[in-house]
Formats: sequence, C-alpha cells, structure tokens
Amino acid sequence: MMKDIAIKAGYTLISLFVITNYGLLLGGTMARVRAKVQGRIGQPVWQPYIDIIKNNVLRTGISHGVMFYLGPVFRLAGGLGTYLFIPAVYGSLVFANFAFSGDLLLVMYFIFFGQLGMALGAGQSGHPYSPIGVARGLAQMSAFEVPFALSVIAIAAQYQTLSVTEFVALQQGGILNWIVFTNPLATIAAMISFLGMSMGNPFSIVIAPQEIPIGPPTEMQSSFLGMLQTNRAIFNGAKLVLFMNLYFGGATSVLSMVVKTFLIYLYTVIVGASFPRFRADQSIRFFLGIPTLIGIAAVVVQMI
Amino acid sequence: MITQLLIILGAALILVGFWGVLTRKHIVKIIISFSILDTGIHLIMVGIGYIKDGSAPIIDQEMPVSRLAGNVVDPIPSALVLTAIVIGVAVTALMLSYAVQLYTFYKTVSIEQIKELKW
Amino acid sequence: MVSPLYILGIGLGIAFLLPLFEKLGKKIPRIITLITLMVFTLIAVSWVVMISGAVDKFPVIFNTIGFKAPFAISLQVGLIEALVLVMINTAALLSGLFLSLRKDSHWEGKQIVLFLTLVIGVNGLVLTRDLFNLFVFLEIVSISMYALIASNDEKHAYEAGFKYLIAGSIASAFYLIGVIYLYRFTGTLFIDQIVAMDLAALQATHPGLVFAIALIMLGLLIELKPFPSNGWAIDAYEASDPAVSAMISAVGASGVVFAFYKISSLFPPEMAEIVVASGAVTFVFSQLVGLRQKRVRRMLGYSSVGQIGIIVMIIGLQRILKIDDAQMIMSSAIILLGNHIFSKAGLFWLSDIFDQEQLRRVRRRPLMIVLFGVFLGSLAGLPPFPAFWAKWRMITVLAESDKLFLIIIILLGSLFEAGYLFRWFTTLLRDESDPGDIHEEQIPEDIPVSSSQTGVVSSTRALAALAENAGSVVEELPVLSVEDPTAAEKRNPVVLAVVAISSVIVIAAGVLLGAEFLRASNELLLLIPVAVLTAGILFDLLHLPHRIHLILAMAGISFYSYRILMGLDGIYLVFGILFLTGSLIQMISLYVKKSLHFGLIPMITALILSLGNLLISTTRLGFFFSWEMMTVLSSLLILRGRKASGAGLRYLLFSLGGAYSMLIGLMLYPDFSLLLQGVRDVSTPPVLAVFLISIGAMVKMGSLGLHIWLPGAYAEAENEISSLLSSVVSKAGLFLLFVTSSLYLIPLLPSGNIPVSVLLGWIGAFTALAGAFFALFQEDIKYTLAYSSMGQVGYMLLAFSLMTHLGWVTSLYMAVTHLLFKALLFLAVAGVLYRTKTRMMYQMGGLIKRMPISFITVLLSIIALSGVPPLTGFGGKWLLYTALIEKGWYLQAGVAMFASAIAFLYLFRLIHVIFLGQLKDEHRAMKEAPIGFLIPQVVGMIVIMLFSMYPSLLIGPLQRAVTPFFSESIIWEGYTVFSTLGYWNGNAVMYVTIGVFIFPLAWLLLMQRKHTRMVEQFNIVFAAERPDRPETTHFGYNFFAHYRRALGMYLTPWATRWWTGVVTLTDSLGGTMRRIYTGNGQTYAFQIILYGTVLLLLLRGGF
Amino acid sequence: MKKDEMNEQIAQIDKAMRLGNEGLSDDQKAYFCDQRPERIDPYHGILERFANWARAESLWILGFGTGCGAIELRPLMTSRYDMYRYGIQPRPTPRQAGVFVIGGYASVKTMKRIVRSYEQMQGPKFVLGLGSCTINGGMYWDSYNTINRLDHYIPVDIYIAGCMPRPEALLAGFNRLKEMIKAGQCDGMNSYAENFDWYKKNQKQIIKHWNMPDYNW
Amino acid sequence: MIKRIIIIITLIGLSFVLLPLFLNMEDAERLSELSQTYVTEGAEELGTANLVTAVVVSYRGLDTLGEVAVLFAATAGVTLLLGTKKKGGSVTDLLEERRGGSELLNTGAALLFPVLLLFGAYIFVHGHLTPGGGFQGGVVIASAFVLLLFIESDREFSHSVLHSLEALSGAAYVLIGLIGLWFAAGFLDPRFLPSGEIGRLLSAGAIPLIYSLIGIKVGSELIGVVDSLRRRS
Repeated sequence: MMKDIAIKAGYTLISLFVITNYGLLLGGTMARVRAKVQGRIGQPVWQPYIDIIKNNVLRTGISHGVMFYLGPVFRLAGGLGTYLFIPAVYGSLVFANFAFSGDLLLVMYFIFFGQLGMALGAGQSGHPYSPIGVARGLAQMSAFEVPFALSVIAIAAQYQTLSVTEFVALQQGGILNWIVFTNPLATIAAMISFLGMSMGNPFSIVIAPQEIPIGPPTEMQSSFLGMLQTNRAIFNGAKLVLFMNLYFGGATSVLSMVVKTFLIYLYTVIVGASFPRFRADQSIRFFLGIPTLIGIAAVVVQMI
Repeated sequence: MITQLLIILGAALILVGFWGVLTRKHIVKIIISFSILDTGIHLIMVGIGYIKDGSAPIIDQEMPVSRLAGNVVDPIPSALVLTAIVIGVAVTALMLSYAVQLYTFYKTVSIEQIKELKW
Repeated sequence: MVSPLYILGIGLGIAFLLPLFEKLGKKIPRIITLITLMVFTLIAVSWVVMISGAVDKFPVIFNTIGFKAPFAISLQVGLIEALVLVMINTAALLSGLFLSLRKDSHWEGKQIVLFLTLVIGVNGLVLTRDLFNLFVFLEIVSISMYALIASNDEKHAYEAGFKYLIAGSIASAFYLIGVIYLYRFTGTLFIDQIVAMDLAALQATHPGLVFAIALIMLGLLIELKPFPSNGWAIDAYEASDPAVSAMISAVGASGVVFAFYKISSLFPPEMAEIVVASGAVTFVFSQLVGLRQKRVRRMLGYSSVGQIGIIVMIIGLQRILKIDDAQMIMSSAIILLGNHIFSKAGLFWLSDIFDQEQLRRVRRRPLMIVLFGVFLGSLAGLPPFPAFWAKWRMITVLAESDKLFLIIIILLGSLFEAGYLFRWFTTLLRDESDPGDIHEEQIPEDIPVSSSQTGVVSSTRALAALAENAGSVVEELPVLSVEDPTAAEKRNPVVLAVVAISSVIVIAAGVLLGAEFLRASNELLLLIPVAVLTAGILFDLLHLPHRIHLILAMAGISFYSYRILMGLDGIYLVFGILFLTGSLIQMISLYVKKSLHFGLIPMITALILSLGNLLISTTRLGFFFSWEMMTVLSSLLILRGRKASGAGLRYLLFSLGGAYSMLIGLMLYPDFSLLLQGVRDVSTPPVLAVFLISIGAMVKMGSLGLHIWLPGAYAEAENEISSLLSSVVSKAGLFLLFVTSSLYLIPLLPSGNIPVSVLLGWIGAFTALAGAFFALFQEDIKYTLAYSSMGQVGYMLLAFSLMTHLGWVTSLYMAVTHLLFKALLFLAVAGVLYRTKTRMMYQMGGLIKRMPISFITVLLSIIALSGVPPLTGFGGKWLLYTALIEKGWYLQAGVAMFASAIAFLYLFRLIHVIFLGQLKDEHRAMKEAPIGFLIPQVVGMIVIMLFSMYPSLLIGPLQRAVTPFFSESIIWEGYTVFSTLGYWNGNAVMYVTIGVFIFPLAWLLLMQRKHTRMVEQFNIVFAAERPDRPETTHFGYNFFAHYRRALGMYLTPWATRWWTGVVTLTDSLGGTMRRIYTGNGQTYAFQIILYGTVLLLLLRGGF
Repeated sequence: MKKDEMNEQIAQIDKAMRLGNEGLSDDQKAYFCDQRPERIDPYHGILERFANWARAESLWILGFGTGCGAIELRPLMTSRYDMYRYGIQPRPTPRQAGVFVIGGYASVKTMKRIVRSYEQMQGPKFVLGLGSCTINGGMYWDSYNTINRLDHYIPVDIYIAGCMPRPEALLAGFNRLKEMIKAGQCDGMNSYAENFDWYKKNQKQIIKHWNMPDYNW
Repeated sequence: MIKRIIIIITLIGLSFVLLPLFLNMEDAERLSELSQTYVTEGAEELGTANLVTAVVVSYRGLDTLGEVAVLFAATAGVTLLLGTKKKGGSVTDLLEERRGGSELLNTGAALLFPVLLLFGAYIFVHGHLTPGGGFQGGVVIASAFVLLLFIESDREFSHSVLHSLEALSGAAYVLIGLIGLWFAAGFLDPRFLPSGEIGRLLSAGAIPLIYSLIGIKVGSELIGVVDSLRRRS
C-alpha cells in the first residue's frame, strides 16, 4: 500500500516536472514565435525560467491578507489539479496522473477552483482594478463555457462516456477516428472557446495592461507573481492536453503529446497575433453567438 | 270576474307604482309611488280572496254559521291584507322620516342629487 | 325543552317595555337587553345540547294558539335552526356588549329597542314555518335595520338608509305578490304542506305557480344583495355605524339567508340553477369589485356580499345535488355562515376601534394583529378556520358531482377576497418606513451611473399594482403618523375583549371542525401546529422570555421530529430530515435575539411542524391542510419584515393561487391519497390535473414565470426567516412533485409520447438560468441570495423531471446540499447584516478581517454552491450532467451548464464585494457575528466537509430511497461512484486537492518567509496616486456592467410584466364593474327590477 | 512581571519602527501601513550571485513616463531595437517592476508620484535616470517647478546623459545596469532604507502638500 | 329619454313574464281547504262573529303580534330619525311660515274630536263582531289627534303618557299571549277566557281584550309618529 502510494507520488512528480518544463518552454517558444511574426528576434526561449527565478528571489514582498496570500496558492493548486485529473499520455502509467478520481466534468469544474482562488486573492488586495479584471474574466469565462459545454455534451452523447481516458481510447486507431473528424462541429465550437480560455487576443481584455494595469494580478509581486507564472505554464499545458485528448486523439507518447499540443497552442498564438482586442461585452456576445449556435448544432446532430 | 278585474287593476297599479319609483325624481313622489304599488298589491290580495258571490265572513242574522261555507269570501287574504296594510303604513312612515332627514342634510328632494356614496 | 315562543314573546314584551325601563335609569335598558340576549343564547344552546343528544326526535314543531300547523302559525326547532340561532344570538349578544362597552357609547333609547326588535325578528325568521309570517318577521328585521342605519347621525347614513328602504320595499313587494299567489295556487301558507304537495302536477293546472315561487325567491334574494343589484346594501355597510354594520352583516343577513334556505325547498331544479348562478356571480364579482376598493368599510361590505353570495350558491346547489351531497354541502353552508357572522362582525368592530383610537398601524399592538389575523384568515378561508373546512367539504362535493366550473369560481373569488383582505392587513401591519412595495434599487450618489444601466433587470420596478394599491387602503382613516402616547389613553381593553371572544369562537370552531374532519382519516396529529401556534401566541402575549420560549419550541420540535422520523422511510425520510433537522439547526440562530419578538417563535414552530405534517398526512385533506398551513404561516412570517408588506402580500397571493390550483388538481384526481403512499400508476389522471398540481408545486419552488413573489419575499423577510424559507420551505414544492411523480409521466399532448415531465424539465432549466441571471445584477445581497435560491431550485426541478434513478438521486442530493449551502449563506449574511445594518453589497467591503469565520462560511458555501470540486456541490453537478446526458437531454444540460457558470459569477461577486476589497470606515470597529449565528454555520461546514470527503454518506441513502421507484443506475466501487458515462471519487479528489494545495503553499511559505510586509488597505498602487476614500476605491456597484451591456436586454422582467398586467387587468375589470354602483337610489331600484325581470325571463326560458 | 516588561520593550521598539505619517489626518492613518523600511541583507555567495544574474537578465521596467524623455523608451519595444531579447520588458504596475526609468526632468508635481511609485516597487529595485535633467536639471535647471538632482530624492543607480539620449544610449545604459547588477553594485533599496530620513526630508522640502504616508508600502 | 325607454322595456318585460299570474284568474269557486276549516269551525272554536278577526287575532295571531312589532319598530325608527338632538337642523326654517287653522276647521275639529275617540274605541271593542278591529280603531283615534294638530300645530302631547300607553298595552298583549301558553292550548290562545255566545260583546275569549290593547297601542304609536313628523317640520 505504502509502496503503491510512493510509486504514484513518484510518477506524479515526474509528470508534473515534465509538464512544468514543457509549459515554460512552450511559453518561451511562443513568445519567440510572436516576435517573429512582428519581425523581432524576441526574448530567449528560457526567459520564463529567469523571470520566475527573479520573482522568487526578490528580497521584499507585501501581502494584503490571508486570502491575498492564498490566492496564488489556490491558483497553482487549480492548475496542478486540473492537470493531474487529466491523463496526459494514453497508456502511460507515469502520465496517467489521477484520472481515476473523476471524469471530464471534474476537470471542467476543477478549472474554476484556481480561478476562484485567484479572484479572491486579487479581491483582497483592495485594488479596484483587480475585481474589474476578475469581473471581465469571469464574464468572458461564463460566455465561452457555453460553446465548450455544448461541445463536450455533444461528444459525450456521441461516445456515451464522460471519461477522458475513454475518449482517448475511442479515438485510437487512425487519424480519422479523432473527434475533430468524427464530430467537426463540436470541435469547432470547442476550439473557438479555447481561444477565450487561453485569454490571448482577441479575448485579452481581462489583463488590459494599461487600462486596468494587468487586471487581477495588479498587486501580485515577488513569489506570488512567480507562482502565478508557474501556474500559467502548467495550466496552459493542462488545457492543451485536455483539448488534445478530447478532440485530437490524445497522445500515446510524450512526443506526440508535445507535437499536438504545440500545434494547438500555435493556433491560438496565430489567432492572437492577427486580431485586435474585444471589449468584454463584445466577447460575451461573440461567444453566445455563432460558437454557441455551432455548439447547439453539434448537440442537435447527436439528438437526431 | 271580479277577481280578474281586481287583479288587472292591481297589476296596473303595481306598474304605475314601479313607473313612479323608477322615473320620479322627487323623493316624496317616490314614496307616494310606493304607496300606489302597495295598494296595487293589496288589491290583488283582496281579489284573490274573492269567492264567487261571496260576502264578508261575518256571522250575523243573514249569515248564520250554517250558511257560511260557500257564501263568504276567504277570510285569510283579508287577514293578510290587514297586516300588509299596517306594514305598508310603517314603511311609509319611515320613508317619510327619511325624506325629512335627507332634506335637512342635502337641501334637496331630488333623488338624483343624493348620491355621495358610490363605488 | 324551552318553547321558542318564549324567545319571541318575552323578547317582544321586553322590547315594548324598554321605553318604560328607560325612565328607571339610563343604563337599565342596556342591562335588560343584554340579559335578554343572553337568555336567547342560552335557550338556543340548550336546544343544541338536547338535539345533539337525540337527533332523531327532531325537528320539533311548536304551534301557536293550540291548533295544528296548517291552521295556526307554527315554529320549528331542529338542529340546523338551533345552531343558526346559537350563532346569531351569540353574535347579537357580543354586538350588544360591544355597543355598550365601547368608548363614548351612545347606545340607548330607540337604538336598543330597534336592536332588540332586529334580533327578535331574525329569531322569528329562523323559526317560523309560515310564508306570510316569514314576511312579517322579514319586515320587522328590515324596518329595524332601516332605522338602525340612521342611528349614525350622518348625512351618508341617511342616504344609505333611504336607498336600503327603496330596495327593501321593492323586495317585499315581490315577496308579497309571490306569497298571495302561492296561497291562491296551493291553498295554504304552511311551507311543509306546500313542499309535501306535488308541485309539478300543480304547475300543470296553474302555470303561474313557478312564478309565484320565483317572486318569493326573488324577494328574499334581493334582500341577500345579489350582484349587481346590491349597491344600496354596500352603501349601508359603508355609511352606518360599524357596530350596526356588524349587526346587519352578521345577524340580519344570516336570518334572511336562513329564510331563503327555508323556502329553497320549494324551488324547482331550474330555479335552483338560477340561484346557483346568481350566488356564484355575486361571489366572484363582489370580490372582484372589492379588489379596487380603498375604503375599509365598503370593502368589508363587498366581502359580506360575497360571503352571502357563496352561501346562496350552496343553498341553490343543495336543491340540485343528491340528497347526501346536499346535506354535506348544507353543513358547509352553515359553517360558512357562522364563520361569516363572527369574523365579519369582528372586523367591523375592529374598524370601529380603529376609528375610536385613531390608529393607522397595528404593528406594535400584538393583540390587534392577532385579532385581525384571525378574522381575515377565517374570512379568506385559510386553515385552520371554519371556512377552510367548509370550503373543503364544498369543493369535495362539487368535485364528486363534476362541477369543476363552480370550484374554479369559488377559488377565484376566494383568491380575490384574500387579495384585498390581506392587502388591508399588510397595510395595517406596515412599518412606518415601509414604502409598501419592495423598495427600489438604490443608486449611490458617489458613483455615477447612467440611467440606461440601471433598472433593466430590476424586477422590483414594475411590480404589481396590488402592492401599489396597498399604499392607499387606509389613507382615508384618520392619520396619526406614529402611535403617540395619547393614543394609549384612547385604548379600551374591555371592548377588545369582546372582539377577542369572537375570535376565540372562530378559532375554537375551526379547531373542532378540524378535529371532526381529520378524525375520519386518523390524522388528528395534523392539528398540532394549530395548537402550538395558539399556545405560542398566548405565551407571547403573556411575555414569556424569548429564550425560554425558543428552548421550549426547539425541544418540542425535536420530540416531534423524533416521533415522525422514526416512522418514515425512503424519500419521505429524506424530506423529513430536510424539513425538520434542517429547520431545527437554523432555529439556533434565533437565540441571538434577546427580547420578545411577538409571534416569531410560535409561527416558526408551527411552520416547521406543518412541514413535518406534510410527510405524515395520508389524505388529500390532510395534505392540503398542512400545505395551506405552511403557506399561511410562511407568509405571516415574511410579513414580519420591516419592509415586507408588499412582498408578503404577493407571496401570500401567489401561494394561495398555487395552493388553489393544486387543490383543483387534487380534486380532479381523486387517487391522490394513493400516490402519497407510494403506489404508482393507479389510474390515468387528466392532463389538466397534472398541470394544476405541478403549478402548485412550482409556485412554491418559484419556477420561472411563477417566481415574482420570490425575490421580495426572501429578501424582505427577516434574515433567519429568509434562510428558513429558501433552504427548507421551498423544498416543499419539490416534495409535492415527488409524491405526485407518477402524474408527470402522462403525455403532454393527447397524441404523442412526450411526457409532461419534459416541459417541467425545460422550466427547471430556464428557471436555473434566469435565477442566476437575475442574481447577477442585484445590488442587494438578499435579493442575490433569493434569486440564487430560485435558480438552485430550478436545478432540482430539472433533475426531478428526468424521471430516472439518477435524476431523482440528483434532485434529492441537490435538495439536501442546497439546504446546507443556502442556510449557511443566509446565516452568514444574516450575521453580516446584523452588524453592518445595510443590505447593499457595495456599501460593505473588506469584512474578511472583521468577520473571518463568516468569511470562511461564505467561502465554503460558494465553492460548494458553484459546484467547484472538491466540495460536495460538485457532486450535484456531476450527478446532474451525467443524468441529463444519460437521458439524452443535451440542450437542457447546456442550459444548466451556462446557468452554473453564471452562478459562479454572482457568487464571486457576493463574496468579493462583501468580504474583500476596501473596508469602510463605519465597519472598522465591527465584531464577528454573534455566536448564535456561528454555531449553525460551524455545524453546517462540518457536514459539508464530511459529505465532500465521503459522498457515499449522502448519495448512498438517497440511492436507496429512490431504488423502489427505479432500477439502480449508479454503482459504488470503494469511494468511486460509477455511472454509465463517467465516474467520480470524491475522496480521491479531496486528497489530490489537498495535496496540490499544500505543495505550493509550502513553497510560498518557504520563499516568502523573509520580509513579507502585511500592509493596510490603501497601500495599493493607484496609478502613482493614493486612494481617496474606501467608498470610491471599492469596486462593487454594478459589478457586471459589461454583462448587462451584453445581455441586459434579454433580461426584461417578462414574468413580472405579465403578472402586473394580470393584476392591472383584474383591477381595472373590478374598477369598471363597480361603475354600476352609481350611488343613485333610483338606479339601484331599477337594477333590482331589471335583475328580477332577467331572472324571471331566464326562468321562463326567454321570451 | 517579566513578561510585562518584555512586552513594554517590544512596544517601544515597535513604536520606534513606526512612522509618524504626519501628512495624514488621524482618521486616515489607519488606511496606511506605518512601518519604516528596513535594510534587508542580500543572500550570501553564489546564491546572491545567481540571484543577481536572474535579476539582471529579467529587467522589468515600470512603464511610467514621468517626463519628456519617456518618448525615447517606446522605440525600445519596437522591432528595430527589440529590448525583449535582453530580457527587458515593460510592466504596468510598480509592484511587478524592478527598474524605474525616470524619463527626464522631474517636476514638483511628478516628484510625488515618483516617490510613491518607487516605494511601491519590490526590492531590489533599480533606478535609471534618463537624460541630463535628472542629473542637474538640464535646460530646466533654474525652473521654479523642476528638481535638479534626482538622487537627492531617490537613490539612482545609473544616469544616461543626453537631451535626449537616443534609444541606443538607453540600451547601452541598460546593459551597463545589467553589469552593475551582476556585480552586486546596485543596492539603492538598502541605501534608501538606511538614509530614509534624509531622503524624506529632501522630498518633503519639495512636496508641500504631503497627503500620503511617509513610506508608501 | 333612453333611460325611460329602457325602463319601459323592463316593465313590459316584467309584466310579460308575470302574465300567467295576472291573466285568466277566474273567481274562485270555493274556499281553500284551510279557509273552509276556518269558516266552518272558527266561529265554534273561538266564538267570534267576525271570522277575519278570528284569523287575524288567533289563527294568525303571531302575524298580528309581528305586525304590532313592525309598527312599534317603525315608531321607534321614526323617533330615532326625527329625534330632538339631530345634526341636520330643522326643516321649518326652510319653509314658509304656517298659518293657524281656520274658524271652520277649529270648530269642526273640536266637535269631531270626542266623537272620533268614541268611534275608534267602538271599532276596536267590537272587532270580533263587526268589520274593523284594533288597527282600524287605533287609526281612527289617531286621526282624532291629527285633527287637533290641524287646529294647533304647536300642541304638545305628553310623551310619557303616550310611551307608557304604548309600552303597557304592548306588554299586556304579550302577557295575554303567554297566559294563553300557560293556561290554554298555546301561545296567544284567547280561549283562557270563556268564549261566550257568538255576537255578544263579551265573547270570543280574550279577543276583544287583545283588540283593545292593539287599538290603544296602535293609536298611541300613530300619534307618536305624527307628532314626531310634526316636531321636525
């Protein structure tokens, strides 16, 4: 029993280590990609590491209270948890994580865990811009949840399961088994909401850097900020893995995971680099418009 | 025949009474109309009590007890009409008192101007 | 046995002698009259006692002169006569007492004489069996009334009296003509003899016979004030001295009603039908017109007319129905009559006391409130008052004879009546600061908001015209802004005692009747709430200390719960725990209150017990009784709120409407009692019944479209009560759905296989969404919570309507967990409100440092409520979506997911705006909430954590409760629950969450161990400036402004507008209707004649 | 008894560590933290060197243009100069920034903001004086409304002379700053804490309406 | 005008409906069973010559008691309405001044007054023998007093006398009724006194007594009514 737990803990650490580094490098790479799009050289690929280290070794820090202190913890816990409830690589013991604790619904709702904690931490800072950012973020979130939820319902209806592992298993055996091909409507809806989820342009109003200086984390600094940056990498990785699992056949090896998630992320970066920013109400209306209709169409297709 | 006559007469008086109640504006005229109405009713009552060729149900030399049956009118309607008349008088008295009071308060005898209570 | 002739003889003798007695002393006539009335009452009581000992020996006929009946006038005493006389004479005695005891009483001389002749006349009306003698007594009664109206020496009294005279004269003319012709046709005036004749055969020889009877009927009917020819009567009620109005309404009208009953045995069936129609029309339209009325006495007049109308209707009905039914329904008429006599008299008296004391409000006068409540409740037919039982019996009989339309008429009229009566009540109860309606959304002066941004979803805006009217009901009474000390001098407790006797009679009669009705089904236990309420109110009146009372009450409820829960199982047990245990824990918070809160504990206790009674009732009557008790008590509790008059009224009306709708449904589907016992598929119910029952349930649950009572009621009630209502009482609707579940499987449309439950499911889904959306834009915290409850209950409805094992487990699971979260939230918020004294969220802020425990409670509950893992709320969401997808309700699942995302938004706002952000100056010295609030919170949190760690603790029993109905759909493997779609291991999730939480926390503690400085609230970067005021730095107002900009236009309060429209329409209909009351006596005369003509024409079958 | 004495001592020390915040009215004092800034010792040895490397390679500028020179900061973000490749990037809030670029002359008006922003940055923090004005007032040296020597008010790590200095000069300045950081020469944060009273006195001479706490945490 | 037409239509409708009552009402050929009994046995049972009186006072005695009560209540009502302490003020000041009676009237009235009193008393005392009775007699007596008022409109009648007469006669009537209940067959049974020989003044049991009491009562009540109306005007 103890041995099992120890092995599981070991596997978890490996899995987390891989996803953290992958997430950070992915972030750095994508910054490079963005720079290339803009005709620059851009920051070093490892710049995220340096930033995190720097933030963690700052000498001072300020705290606005317990929730402020715990906010980043919640956030990171949310990121880690989300990742840990998703099987990252199909068939791999190491990367199976804690997928046995719950299915897709758990993952979808666990995303809120971190967001709530962060929002609370930001709230306690007492800075008015933090809640403004949070309000925008939450509003946008509630809007992009709709097409995503519909998409998930559609594929759950299609495959009669909610287990992520099961989804991946059902998509094995050829590229045409991927949900992106078996259920393109659901995939489109989900991929549009993924843009919102990754909060890049055009859905970056949450952190509008000058209007409400960076939004929720306005008051975050030092280790708090470092933790948020770490989470960003992990959480990003988790989301990518989730979408990969749901729509793009999952991964049977770390390599295929890297390739697939890279491509998915690239898609958001390219979209982000090409579009200006929506206002909060505009993005709400956007998500509740066409993407939702696509989602409904995906569901309706399953009903008939 | 007499019954029919009395009833028609009574009905006519009733209608006249109703007509007066419904169209006269003057309170006292309305009260008089009620009296006419009452009279009509009483006539009908008396008419209904009539028995062909009957006389008053009073025993005297001409009408000994043995002859009573079949030769006198019905005493019951007579009794009833007696009561009805008295009641009519009582109501009329009360109405008149009301008329007096209404006049002192409203300074009018027109029923159309006494309508402060409504809805 | 005392001869009834003594009543008439001695009574008249004393009446004749009264003027002489007056010469002996001013007060002597009063005393003698009162003694006489008491003797009358005692005689009547002695009859009742004798008759109930030997029913079969009665009725007894008493002859005058010494000749047998047709030859001399005779009187009859039977049970019904004796009962009616007991009621009438008691009411007369009380009236006499009232008249002589009230302040500045001028009851003397001719008034007493006329009072006595009136009573004697009514006694004669009841007793006599001779048609012409009836006329004489009718005239005694009428003339006494004509004259008594004038005893109020005002011009309006004379006007009214004269109109009354005109109408009465026409009526007696009709009657007299009828009598004489009847004599002509039958040769007798003795009613029994005429009844014994073969009237149909007689009709053949005398074609006028039916018209003779019709004229008699008409004469009496007009005296009974049928709509629309009753303006004169209402004028009289309004203008005369209230005590006289009480006599006219209670005593006079009752006598005539009885006379009408007596001659009703002459009616041929078609005439009886006309009478039924006339009564029904009178009942409904009088109440409708009453809705618009603002002058209290006139309003009571409309009510009287309506009440008499329903009795007239019954009198007509008993001629039509089968003999057994006729007796049943007649008994309900007698009950209604008694109910009317005592309550209406009581109300007239109270209105007089109001005038005397120049009162406007009764909020600080507990006894007055109780009296008002009793009388209004009994008039409106609320349980446990006699009228409730009477109406129940009536409706049962009507349902058995398939007279659905009449049932609807009765209930509609009752609803109208409850509407205006309780509008009056709420106005009286209203606090000085209460604007009548729910108050408007407040816009802070320091935050500029363009007008287009506010009010879009303010459901408080367009609210019902009812509440609007509530503001003006008593404006015409003397204005006395605050009850000033001189008012105390004007008080006259002796008079109140007289009124109180009347109310005691009503209550006692109600309880006795209840016992009678419930004994049949062995459900006497259901009367416990009434007993508890009465005892509790008495305790309160005697100033029993609050806390002792509370402890007593809680001990009582615990004992009751123990007894009840032992006998329950399955779903019943789940709801039992929900209702009883849930409430009991919340009652702890009442401990915070120190001083006496009049009526609070009795009503809460009774409410909880009524909820419990829902579970153990086995018949329709028992269930409906408990349901109504619950409704009434909860609306009374809401009314305790300082600004709750509008909300309470709306709640009451909606609940009553729902209850009535449910009642009709139950009547349409007599197998209900079997449903309650868990037997399914008894017979196919009519679709209408299904709809009506579900409407009853959905009103209680505040489903979309029927929800507009909800926000105000939950928000404006006192905090503890809001908590109880939203977390416990709203589940009563769910309970109703569960016990009637098999109904919802029938097809929605005659052809087709879509069951009704699909419709319910959609309603549930959209309720969830709408509730969340409405909650999103509220500034008032209690409104937020109220709408939140609405949304959550919507989920339960959705899950219930799935009609699958998983769906039901979900629904129950959500019911239990919602009880926990919502109770915690409301309690925590109650603590906050208790300290901050404001309900506007943006006026709070930064309270986390002042109220950390409350913060933790709110945090836990919002995590749970929004369904975020690892807490137990996620279980509900997981079950819900799994169940929905399993069933194939994909779009509903989408709606539910959207709703849950929105819920997350308002919940965050709730916690943020209250507890985070900037602390306001005025809250700087604030303390944590009182311990009484905290104890239930801590208990609740422990339970939440327990269920989160071990979901099987909760799901397991629920699963077992549902298993008898459906086959199992989820299985357990260790801590993991498997559905056909997915799985969830609450235990593992908890551990993983703790793990991933501890890891960064340790990291942070390690890295930040150095110089992390705790700073104060203004130590924020503020574009290189410093914040000026906490108010301007706290982002709380119009928090989701962008959401409003994006979707606000879809949030138009359609439901509110619709219901406002309904109310306005009804109101203006009433307004138009009452235009017929022109005030012109001549027009009234014309109306009477026209009415008579029309009735006669109808009888003739047209021209 | 002993415990009381100890408590008293602690209270006294605590009081000494607190600032007067005389600029604030009594009811406003509770809004602000009144702690005095303290000197915080660096790590030792390789740890500090590693930390300094990281600090140098990740320079986050406070994007607060205090003067006309700020215009020269913008080109650094463009493709032509691309400061990102040096690990330099702008941050919108002082909480997250490490480098404060004083963009030219500091007027009396902006001085207050500069002080506030500087104090709100987390240490170690660096100040880069841009243009001659920050050194001696430049062409505004005798203006009634500008201050002449920036380092009388906050510790400055490096000046870039010129009016205005070109972006290339800025880049050079940044690179020089990096080197200095790596060498552990930039400890303005501690010197500000150590000479806090002196700096405060100077600041208050300039800023007459001092409506904020003495140290803006 | 429209109003009148509607009224006419309504009244026509009413009479139309009630035509079966008004038309084809032939004279009855014989008495109803009930009246037949009254007529054939009334005289024997009660000893009254006037059978209407038999019906009024005994067979339907309760009606008569009620009738007395009606009149009594009406009198009380009139007194209540037109009593002295009223808010509305007097009508007198609104009317033109009244003149006194003419010489002819004065003399005639003075002559007639005692005759009328006597006549009234005669009528009610002989109620059981001849047409007429208590009510008629009472009215005649009252008319005598009305005549007095014609002469002298300010004449005061003693209210206490009127009230006492009214009250005592009423009470005595009821007492007689009760005596009937106690000592004879039933309430208002006049047969506790010997019925005597038909046609004699002292016959028909207590009927003459009852009628006398009624006469006194009605007379004093009507005087009271007229007096009240006069006082207000």
